[in-house]
Amino acid sequence: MTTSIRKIPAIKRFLVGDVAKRMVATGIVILAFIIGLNVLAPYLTPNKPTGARADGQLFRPFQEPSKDHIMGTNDIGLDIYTRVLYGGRVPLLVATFSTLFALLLGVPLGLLSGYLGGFLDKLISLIMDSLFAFPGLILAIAITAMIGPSILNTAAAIAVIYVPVFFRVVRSQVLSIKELLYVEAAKSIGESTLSIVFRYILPNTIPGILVILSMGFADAILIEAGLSFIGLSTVVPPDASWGLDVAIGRNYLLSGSWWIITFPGIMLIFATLGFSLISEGLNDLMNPKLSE
Amino acid sequence: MLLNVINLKKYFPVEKSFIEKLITKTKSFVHAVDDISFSIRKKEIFGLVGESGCGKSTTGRLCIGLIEPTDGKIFFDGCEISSLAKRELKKLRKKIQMIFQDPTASLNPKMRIGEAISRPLKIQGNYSKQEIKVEVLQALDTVALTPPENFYHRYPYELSGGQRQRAVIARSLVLKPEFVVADEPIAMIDVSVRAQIMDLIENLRKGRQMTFLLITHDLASARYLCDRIAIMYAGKIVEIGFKNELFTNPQHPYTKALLSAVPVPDPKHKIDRIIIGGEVPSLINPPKGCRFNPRCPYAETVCQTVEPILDKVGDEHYVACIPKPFYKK
Amino acid sequence: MSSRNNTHLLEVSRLNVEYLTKKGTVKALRDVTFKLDSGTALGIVGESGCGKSTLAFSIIRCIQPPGFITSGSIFFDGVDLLQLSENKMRKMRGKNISLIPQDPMTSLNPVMRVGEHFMEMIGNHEPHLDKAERKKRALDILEKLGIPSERFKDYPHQFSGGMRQRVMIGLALLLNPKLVIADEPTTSLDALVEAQILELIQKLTKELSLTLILITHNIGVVAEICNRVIVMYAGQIVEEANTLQLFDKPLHPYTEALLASVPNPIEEIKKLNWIPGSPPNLLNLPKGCSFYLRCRYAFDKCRTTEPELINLEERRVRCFLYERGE
Amino acid sequence: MTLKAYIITRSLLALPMTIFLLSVVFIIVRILPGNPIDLILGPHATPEMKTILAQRLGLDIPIYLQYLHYIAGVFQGNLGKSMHTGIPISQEILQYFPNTVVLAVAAMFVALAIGIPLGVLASQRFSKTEDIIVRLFGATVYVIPVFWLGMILQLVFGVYLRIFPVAGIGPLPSKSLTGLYILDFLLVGDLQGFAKSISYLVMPAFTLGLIISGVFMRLTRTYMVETMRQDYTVAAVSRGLRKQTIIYKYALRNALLPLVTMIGLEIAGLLAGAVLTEVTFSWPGLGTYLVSRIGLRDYPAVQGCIVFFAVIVIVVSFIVDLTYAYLDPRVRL
Repeated sequence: MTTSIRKIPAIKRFLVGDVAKRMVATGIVILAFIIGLNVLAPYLTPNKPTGARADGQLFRPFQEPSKDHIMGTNDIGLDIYTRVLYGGRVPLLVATFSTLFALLLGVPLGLLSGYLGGFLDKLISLIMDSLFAFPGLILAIAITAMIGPSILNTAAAIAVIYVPVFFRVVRSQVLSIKELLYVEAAKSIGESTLSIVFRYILPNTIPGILVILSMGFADAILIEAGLSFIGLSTVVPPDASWGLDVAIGRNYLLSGSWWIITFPGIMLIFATLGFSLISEGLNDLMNPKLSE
Repeated sequence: MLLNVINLKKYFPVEKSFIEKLITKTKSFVHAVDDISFSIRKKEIFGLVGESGCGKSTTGRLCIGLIEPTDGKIFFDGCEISSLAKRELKKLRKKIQMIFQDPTASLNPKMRIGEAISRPLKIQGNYSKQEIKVEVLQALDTVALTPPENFYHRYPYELSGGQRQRAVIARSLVLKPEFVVADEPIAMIDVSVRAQIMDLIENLRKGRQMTFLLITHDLASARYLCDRIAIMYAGKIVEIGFKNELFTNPQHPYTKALLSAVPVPDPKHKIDRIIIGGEVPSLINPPKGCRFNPRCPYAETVCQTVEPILDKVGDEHYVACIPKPFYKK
Repeated sequence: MSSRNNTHLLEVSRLNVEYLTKKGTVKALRDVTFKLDSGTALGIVGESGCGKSTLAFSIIRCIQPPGFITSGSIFFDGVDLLQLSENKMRKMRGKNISLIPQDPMTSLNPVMRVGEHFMEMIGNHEPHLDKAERKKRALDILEKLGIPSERFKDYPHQFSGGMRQRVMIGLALLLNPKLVIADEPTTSLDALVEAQILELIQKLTKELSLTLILITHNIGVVAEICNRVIVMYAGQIVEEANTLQLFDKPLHPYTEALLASVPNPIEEIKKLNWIPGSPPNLLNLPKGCSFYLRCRYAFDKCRTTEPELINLEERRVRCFLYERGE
Repeated sequence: MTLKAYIITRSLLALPMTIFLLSVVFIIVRILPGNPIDLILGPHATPEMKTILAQRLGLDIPIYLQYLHYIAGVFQGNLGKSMHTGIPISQEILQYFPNTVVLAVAAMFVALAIGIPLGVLASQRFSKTEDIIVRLFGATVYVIPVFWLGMILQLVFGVYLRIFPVAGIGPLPSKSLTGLYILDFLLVGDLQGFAKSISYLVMPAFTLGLIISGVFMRLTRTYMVETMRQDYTVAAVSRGLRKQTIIYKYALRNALLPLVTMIGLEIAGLLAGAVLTEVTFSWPGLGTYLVSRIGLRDYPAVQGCIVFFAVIVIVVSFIVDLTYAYLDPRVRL
């Protein structure tokens, strides 16, 4: 016999509905771990990422993971574990700069365009939509190929991709918030345009901005790695960067040196996963329709 | 007369895509408010009643200068609202305020109640921090959000619907205005606390000598609260009168139908209902002549061509209907 | 399969529904018990959040997670709906019990033609009928509702609100169900259209001798259409009576206060009452009577003990004021 | 708005979009710091060499004239000549592009085949274990660098298990009829060649498709959760319709409308991913072409390639918008 009566178990009552929060928390833990590794790298390994052991000698290249080198050594005899620890600095820096650039440009434009409307809005939107439609990586490739890769240059190239993302999200939120009654109420008590934008609209777009911000971090790390992969690396060997190390490893793939690409790749995934979990969780938290 | 509205019109342009603009030269408009006139006395609660989309909320927004009229004039205490410069309009806000339908939506979710209520004072300037706090607490007290200190630091989501609406009213009171436009102040509130909001409005009128324009679709509460009522249909006022006259001796077929459509909370009362077919017409191309003529059971041919104007039929009782079937009887 | 013989069309007993939310468990329905005879038009009134819509959806077993029916039984025509398999229950919906939803504007599939909704419904429940017969039945009901047959091929967005609600009523009545539940059927409509629809519902109820459950917050609508009323407060039935009795002499302090707080459009009212405070938080119900804090008759016992529904002649009330011997 | 008006509006919008994107490419190539002449010739070039190269590249005339020549050229389908091979760039692109189309279409197929069913599954098991697993899977595939996944697959299935070829596109058909080699195999009737070329296609298409599928999974889930809660779906449940009818005819059909738009936007992601995938698998497509020309400092070719991508994106998004308009009766009218 079937029944549609459900006893709700106590454990379910206890656990209900915090999937989103747990996603954000997991993301933060992963990130803290990754950033911790990068900051504490000098204390976690006796070796240097670019050169050598304490005595200045290189290791034997192409060593499989072993007790001495838990992640093996690479083509020129550097310890991969050490490089993995240090290799996040460049992508994280590039990601930070690029999302900051994009945020500083995209958010004000979105606010302006969305709130003022009219021809200006149409024009900016057209430009931003065109940029948005363009494959981001290819745009970044074009820009870095022309201006040459460096931390700031690469960050700027990636920022160009993300400006329209911030713009679109902020603008669409402004458009919907602008129609809300509390904005009209603010007008009715005589609030100035500036005050409406900054007191009533901007604070309510912040959750949306945070979602894009963390997604932007994840994407920036991936794009930086992608640029490294096709030879537009931000740093040159022997400096360490996860993307670059994966790119180098590609040359030794057929000989089966799996460890050269595997470990930096996993670190890349972990770092981006941290950001994307935060973004996904925040998105749920702000969208009550999707959470129970 | 505190407020005089004369031949007020508001047409909203219909948003068109770029290509439609190319194809058709003619611009089309939503005739939201189409040539209405009325006046409100000091200390009066004036009701503007109609179905959704009849233009009553637009009228309310026009009356506080939130949007500009397409044509016509609004005089408040002798000065014309629509001709005011921004700075003068800001001064006028001290005297005119508005309450909106949805209390939840009319409070910024990221702003504490105290801050929200203090904004009108801060915008006007000339108040010290101390004064502002005193005024805000006093306003909270007036709307019975007591003890006021408890509510000062709360966020809107921590309040119930009725409490939020009282906070909104407090915000509109803090400058001690003379005139308040209340746009469906009880529509989104639980039945059991509606009367509380209505009593609050009534007490403000008595105690503070305030004047209200009450916009509502609910005839029963309009009858409870208002002194005079104007009935709107499709952008036009079809009938104005004192509430008892209007409810006991309605003249316009629309008023009559509207009154008979209200469900009466009394099972012994048997309604002789006038069932009107069809639905409210599009205001982009409103019907020629009387706007109600396609649905009106008493329509004559003349109604299809001649636009009726408000005609005096009794003591301050005006109706815009050509055949006047009930009056003649 | 449990079944028993009785004369009631619907017999709900001790129905409990809970919603699991992040903040805790919301007790949406608490021990809801009532019987409904064939041919009755029952009104269920209460303010928003009192559980009246939850009750409607529980009867057709359409409570979506995070809501759960945690205990109780719903006997319909002698069969406990809560013990049916999902497939058997599905066949009951629309055929034996149907629902008229609240907002007709959003209740039709926007990418399907209006006629398709009817054809699909018949095809689903009476697959033996061929296409011509299906169409005939659909057009029959459209005619009854005053919808021109040429509109069969239109999409929902081409219909006005009133027309859409007619369509929803048509879908609900298409298969001659024994019980129709109307969940605030006119709340989202304008006054004159509301009058049309109420008239239509009244007419059809009589013509087809339907059993109707009408869920509404509008006391006037109940007074007009229903012959029996249940008043709900905070997930419980607080009073049940014949309509005339209830309006004549409300027993529960909440009913009394509620009726006194509603303005009557046909008479001049000097003073309305209002109930202080607001309904209790269903996450954290107070001990004792849930109306205690707002009640003007409350005494000590109300604070500590929860009152049961007391059977009086022909009516029931959940209040200590009516306990026998006190 | 009628569909016709919509089409016209949309096509008129495509023009400024194209011009804007072309301008962006121009700015990147000609105006940003980093002079191609210096980049090509290196630090030790003499002024004479620079002048000659500037003439060859058409960089010796005023910048606005360069811009006009460039725009006019693009609209005539003239993207200049490769510095490396001397062949017109448009000709080179058309030689590589069909291979990218094959990869992109196959990857899109994989992405939809994985993403939509899993998204529907997650929405039906909302907040339950299956849902959480699908979401984590979606979040993870989204963040895997596509080239890294490709290399891992190459290692496992190519180097160790030897199930699929490690890289390359495989043999080409004897005759080129449509340009799309995979169709040509079928047209020629060479089934063996067809099977062989499929075995080369599997890994790159799966790699790219899996990465893209995360987005579809997530969107399908989101839209389905929304449409499952819409009044029309609840009303359909209350009418006792079959579960399959409700899921597919009510929820999914309505969820597909916004999904079509997102598919259009994902074309950009697909092309970007295709560049990296092609490089990883040495797939002779446009991405490989672009990357190799960057390495060779063949700037006219790089510019032409990017212009071509821009045009493709605009054309595809145009088609997708029309599909949306066609599918939604509210737009169709």
